[in-house]
Amino acid sequence: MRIGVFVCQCGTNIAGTVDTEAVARRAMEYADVVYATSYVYTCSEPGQQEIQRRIKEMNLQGVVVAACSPRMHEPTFRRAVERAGLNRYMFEMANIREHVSWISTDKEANTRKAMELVHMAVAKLRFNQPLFSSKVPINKRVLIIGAGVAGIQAALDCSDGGLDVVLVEKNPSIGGKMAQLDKTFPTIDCSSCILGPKMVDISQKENVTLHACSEVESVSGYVGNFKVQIRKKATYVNWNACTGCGECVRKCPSRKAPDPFNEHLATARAINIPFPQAIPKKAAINRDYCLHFTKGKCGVCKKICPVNAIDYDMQDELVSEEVGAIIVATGFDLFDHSVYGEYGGGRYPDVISGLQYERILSASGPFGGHIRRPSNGREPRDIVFIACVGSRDASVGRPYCSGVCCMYIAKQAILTRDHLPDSNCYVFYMDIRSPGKNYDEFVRRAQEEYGVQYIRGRVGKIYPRGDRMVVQGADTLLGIQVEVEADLVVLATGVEASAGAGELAEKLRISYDQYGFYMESHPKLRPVETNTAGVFLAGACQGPKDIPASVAQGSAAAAKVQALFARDAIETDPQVALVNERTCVGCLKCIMVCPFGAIQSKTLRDGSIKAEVLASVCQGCGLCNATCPPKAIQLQHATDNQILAELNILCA
Amino acid sequence: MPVELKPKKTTVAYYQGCSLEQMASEFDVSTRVVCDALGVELVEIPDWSCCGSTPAHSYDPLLSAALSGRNLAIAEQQGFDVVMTPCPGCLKALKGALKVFKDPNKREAFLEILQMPFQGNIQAVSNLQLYFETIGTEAIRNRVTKPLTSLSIVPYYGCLISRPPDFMQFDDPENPISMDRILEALGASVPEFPFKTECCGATYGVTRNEIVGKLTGRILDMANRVGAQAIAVSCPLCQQNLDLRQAQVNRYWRRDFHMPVLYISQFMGLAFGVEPESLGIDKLFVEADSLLDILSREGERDQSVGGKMA
Amino acid sequence: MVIGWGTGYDPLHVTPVFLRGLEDVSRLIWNPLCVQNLTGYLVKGALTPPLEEGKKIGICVRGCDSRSLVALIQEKLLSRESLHIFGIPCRGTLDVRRLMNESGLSQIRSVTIQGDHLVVQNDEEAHRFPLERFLARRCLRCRHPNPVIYDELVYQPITPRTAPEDAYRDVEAMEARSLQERHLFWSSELDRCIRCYACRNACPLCICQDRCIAETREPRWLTQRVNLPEKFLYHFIHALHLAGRCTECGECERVCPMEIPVTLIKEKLNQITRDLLHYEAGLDPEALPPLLTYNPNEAGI
Amino acid sequence: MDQSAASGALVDSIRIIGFLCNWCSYGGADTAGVCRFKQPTDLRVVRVPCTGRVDPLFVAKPLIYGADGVLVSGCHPKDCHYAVGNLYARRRLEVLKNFLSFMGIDQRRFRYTWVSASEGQRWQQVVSEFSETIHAVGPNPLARK
Repeated sequence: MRIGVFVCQCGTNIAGTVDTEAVARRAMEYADVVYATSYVYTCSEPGQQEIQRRIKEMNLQGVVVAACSPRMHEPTFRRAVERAGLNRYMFEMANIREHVSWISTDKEANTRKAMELVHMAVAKLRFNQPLFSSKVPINKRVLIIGAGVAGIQAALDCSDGGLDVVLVEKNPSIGGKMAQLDKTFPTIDCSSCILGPKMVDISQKENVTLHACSEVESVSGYVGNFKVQIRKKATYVNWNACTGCGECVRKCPSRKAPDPFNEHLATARAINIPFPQAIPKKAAINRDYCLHFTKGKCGVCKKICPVNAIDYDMQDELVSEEVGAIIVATGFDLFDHSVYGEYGGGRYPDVISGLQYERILSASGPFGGHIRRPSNGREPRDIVFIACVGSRDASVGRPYCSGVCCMYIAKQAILTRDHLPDSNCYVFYMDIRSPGKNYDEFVRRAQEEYGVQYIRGRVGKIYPRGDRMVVQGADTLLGIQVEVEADLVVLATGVEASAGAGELAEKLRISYDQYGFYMESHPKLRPVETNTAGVFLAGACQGPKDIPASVAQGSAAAAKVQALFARDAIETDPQVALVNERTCVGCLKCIMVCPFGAIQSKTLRDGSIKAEVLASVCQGCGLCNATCPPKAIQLQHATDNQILAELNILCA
Repeated sequence: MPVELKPKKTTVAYYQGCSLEQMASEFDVSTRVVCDALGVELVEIPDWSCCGSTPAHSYDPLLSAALSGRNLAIAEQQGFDVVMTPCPGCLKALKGALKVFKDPNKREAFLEILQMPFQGNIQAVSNLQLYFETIGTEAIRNRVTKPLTSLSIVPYYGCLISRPPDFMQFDDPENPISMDRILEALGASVPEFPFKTECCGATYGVTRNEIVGKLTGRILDMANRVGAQAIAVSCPLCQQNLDLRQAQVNRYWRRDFHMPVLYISQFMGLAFGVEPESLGIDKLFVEADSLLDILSREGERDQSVGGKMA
Repeated sequence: MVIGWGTGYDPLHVTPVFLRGLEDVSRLIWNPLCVQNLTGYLVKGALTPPLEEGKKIGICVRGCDSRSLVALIQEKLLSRESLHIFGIPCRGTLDVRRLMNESGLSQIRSVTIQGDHLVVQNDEEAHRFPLERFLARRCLRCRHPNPVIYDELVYQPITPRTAPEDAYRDVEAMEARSLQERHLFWSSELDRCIRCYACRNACPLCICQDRCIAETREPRWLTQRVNLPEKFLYHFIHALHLAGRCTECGECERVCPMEIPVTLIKEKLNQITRDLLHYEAGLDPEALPPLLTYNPNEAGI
Repeated sequence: MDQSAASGALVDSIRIIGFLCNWCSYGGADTAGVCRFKQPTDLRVVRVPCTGRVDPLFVAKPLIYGADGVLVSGCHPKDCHYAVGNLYARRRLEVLKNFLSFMGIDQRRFRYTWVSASEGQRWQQVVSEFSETIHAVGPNPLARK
């Protein structure tokens, strides 16, 4: 094999701490290397042209680029060598930037290490084989998990692009957290007025299949052809019949069911429609509170339902859907502030979360939009907002900024002053974080126009005095301790990953960080992709986000899906397992371990049994290769011989 | 009278420390009485020395740790695996010594100063930890003969009993409840008390007593507001600031607090039917006569109806 | 067909026999010289022709051999239905090499076990030896003298000579040595290896045979170079391929012409799988070998 | 740079081989590089798709042939890109770890761990600690025979 080696200087990123010239000179000594050079920016257009020129000029059969991480530029260089007529797999990369030049300043040691890494890449390349993709047709349907504003936006964009959309929402209605909000910053427009039409659109699109009260049970398959099982939870109401008239809700005698939509500030009936604008507007029974289920009597709803939709015998139902791509938009949950013992640990009814206050402000909320204290229903006069509750606090395991609280407190303070002009609003904050369009101006308005008093400092304690709450904290600008007596304390509770995010990630085989937020493929350049092909992210499931950012990501993910679906078939990754029938002994241990069911057995004409890989199902993990005793099954492009060649450079 | 249920006999090493020898001797006396009643044998560490608290600690932390280490080593030699101390300051020092011993970077220097064999197979616990975790409120309840039914008592924990949380590893750092539960087991009513862990001013008592006046005043005021008739404490310094300095506080705030501040063990002793004199209650600055009156009236009424203990 | 043991070229050497009809039955023998684990023949082709539909193959197994059968059934390399198993509770078999070298006897006519003694009859007289003296090492630490799977049990079950806690005493003795000593021990032992592959060929679970990666070039794990690392790696391959599968029948050690204690290596791996994964190979036909499965909530790893 | 010094280095320095799964730990090592977290230079990385691809023999072979240390790192359990590859690896590598010293190979020369793509700092820590361990254990006596 004739091999060319290109050692990238990456400006001074590599050349600063690695003698790239020496690495190139040394490479000339390695077996099969016929050309080696060092180049300033190998990934640049001229850099790539240089590779292509040398391939033709020197008749190269394989290329090694020593540069940055292959996770960064392997696809770039593969395309480059392909343009020069080589098979894209006749290429190897040595990572001498992230793994060498950036982690040590010892130029001599770095240079040695770079040489060895290049040598390993050359040694591996000598065993490379041209590999060829095959094409599999794409099922042009998309599954969107989660129907908050990000999922809704993604669904509408995909639907507008003519794609069939399967939208799964775990709650009885779509809308997500945004549906619970009263107004939105920085424009103070009504949340349900701008979200409502989008929700209605979803229900009217013919190519959108909505599964509410449903969760993803399992996912199999791969990009272009996923198989998804969806569990439709029993609502005990036949939604095909239910008209959402609400007669059953009004007559239901069980009034103590929890009301999550109102953040438990109120109670609901055992049969309920979560809110007036719900989509789908259908009733569902809470089994734990329904007298029919708990006491075995009642049946009022069944008697009065004009369309006979009540079905007490309903069971969960499993639905199968086949799709070609998946958008995950499962949103976030609110930090549980009861871990803050100093704020009462959830014991004081007048110390509430930001979302609870949102419900209080909302006209569809528990107090009809009148601001009242949950403890006694009276109007509050002094209201204190506390920022960063469950954000930027490593002691509760939430060191990150939730990004939205500074803004929503400003909004809520403005609305409070608007509703109750005689009220006093105080905000305890650490820093104001308002880097959006018109955001900082908005916070300023709260301070200057609405007279909200901002106190820079943390609150150390909240305790009751009489029927009021005393908020005791520091004013770090004045350098004094302050106490504010308040009728209502609103905690700007932060954003955390939604419950069950980890479980879903495992079903989808995508990564999540230590807080449960899903990992994007690249933090800057691939913000809505995941490392699992065909699975995309939108909204706060990837990290705290406000509405504009969630909507933007919903659209971005939809665009990614449409780009994927613009082709009729996708090329499969040829880096899959392959069986050498001559050495396969038919023990079939590979079948036992394959996580994807990608291997099957077949009987040859002579009666011998052999394993066979379904290339389109194989994901290329190599577990079978590691398991196979005679090593008859080999993962292409990571074969035993290739790995052994690398090891032999280091110790032969 | 209920059947006397003595829990299984437990024996622990006892480190009383300097405060309980002198100023807080009633804490010592009542702790011994209560432990005896609960079937816990306290064995005073022979030839115990200073725990190395504040003054020693601020001069040389390692020497200070070795001082506590000496007491632990003696107890370990005697075959104990638990040493109990009622004083939170001593507890902090003893636990600190164990932490130093367990730190591989410090162990050698520590043992070098100690010059005694020490395995570190001993743990230090507070009196509350012993009552609450080892003995349990149920056993305490079973031991009560004169329930404090008509008393409303708030517990004041101060800063050290449950904090820093990782170090003390006992109770909730912001809303501790061990004394609450013990008081309830004694029959008292325990109102919600927001200032359980507020600062009492601690050692500023000597140098800047207006700070103590201000801070302790807030605590007394809150106790008053929530309707407490007495405060229960488990720290000599808390007791001193709330009790000894109550007159000062009254001058500072121009108030007239008269709030008896008893050690938790004194309340336990009373409920177990021990005579107040044997619990050192006469040593209080703010006299507890009013409490004792209430209790004795209660006792008479109980007897007149034939006792209501089940 | 039934596979069993028969008289070999002399009374000390028993040989496998393949009975094809009733007339062959008289060739069957059973004594402490019946040392071979016959189960390998069931999976290693050559001698056993493919079965006709509905027919069964009979096989004589001792306790240890029966565990090999279980392991093969677990891995679906054999089907239980195709077998008729004659189980033989076994008091132990001899280390023939040791008997010949150390007893000083020649012209041996027969060997029998009487209680805890071995009676060796030669031309002149009967000699009695303590059983321990000439039993194979595998038999001295035997925990499963009785077949764990059979259709017919030929004799009465007997009590194992080794308690479970003593099962790995040889391993433990080796571990009492220092790392350095172990290194020297294996270096000198394995340096004797001539890579004849007899250990592999005798192993009923070494199913690769001539496709073994010790010999293939594709992939090329080993070269033909004769040096210590190559020998080490060969024995690592053999042992790791048996991790969680080896039933400790001891054939590898018995057949080693260089008398290298190769079973000991597998015993260590079995001790690890027992302690770590709570698994003993060759007992439960329904179980899955632990390295061919996983447990998300593994404790202690 | 003097070439003889460079080639001489192959003989003299400590050599640690790292098998890193492409999805998590290789990314974690990249993250550490991007963050410029300083690390020892002893490690040579072999990129594999999954720790499940790492046959324990890939670990044993370098140790037999004289590498001073082998580090395997993958996705955290339950977070494997291939669902369960690392769970198989965990069992197989743990068995190997317990086996090495029986054969006279210091088991401190082998470590397996889990580092996600976001854990650059953890990667730095893992590499530094392991390198420190290997330096303390010293060169592999099996080397250069």
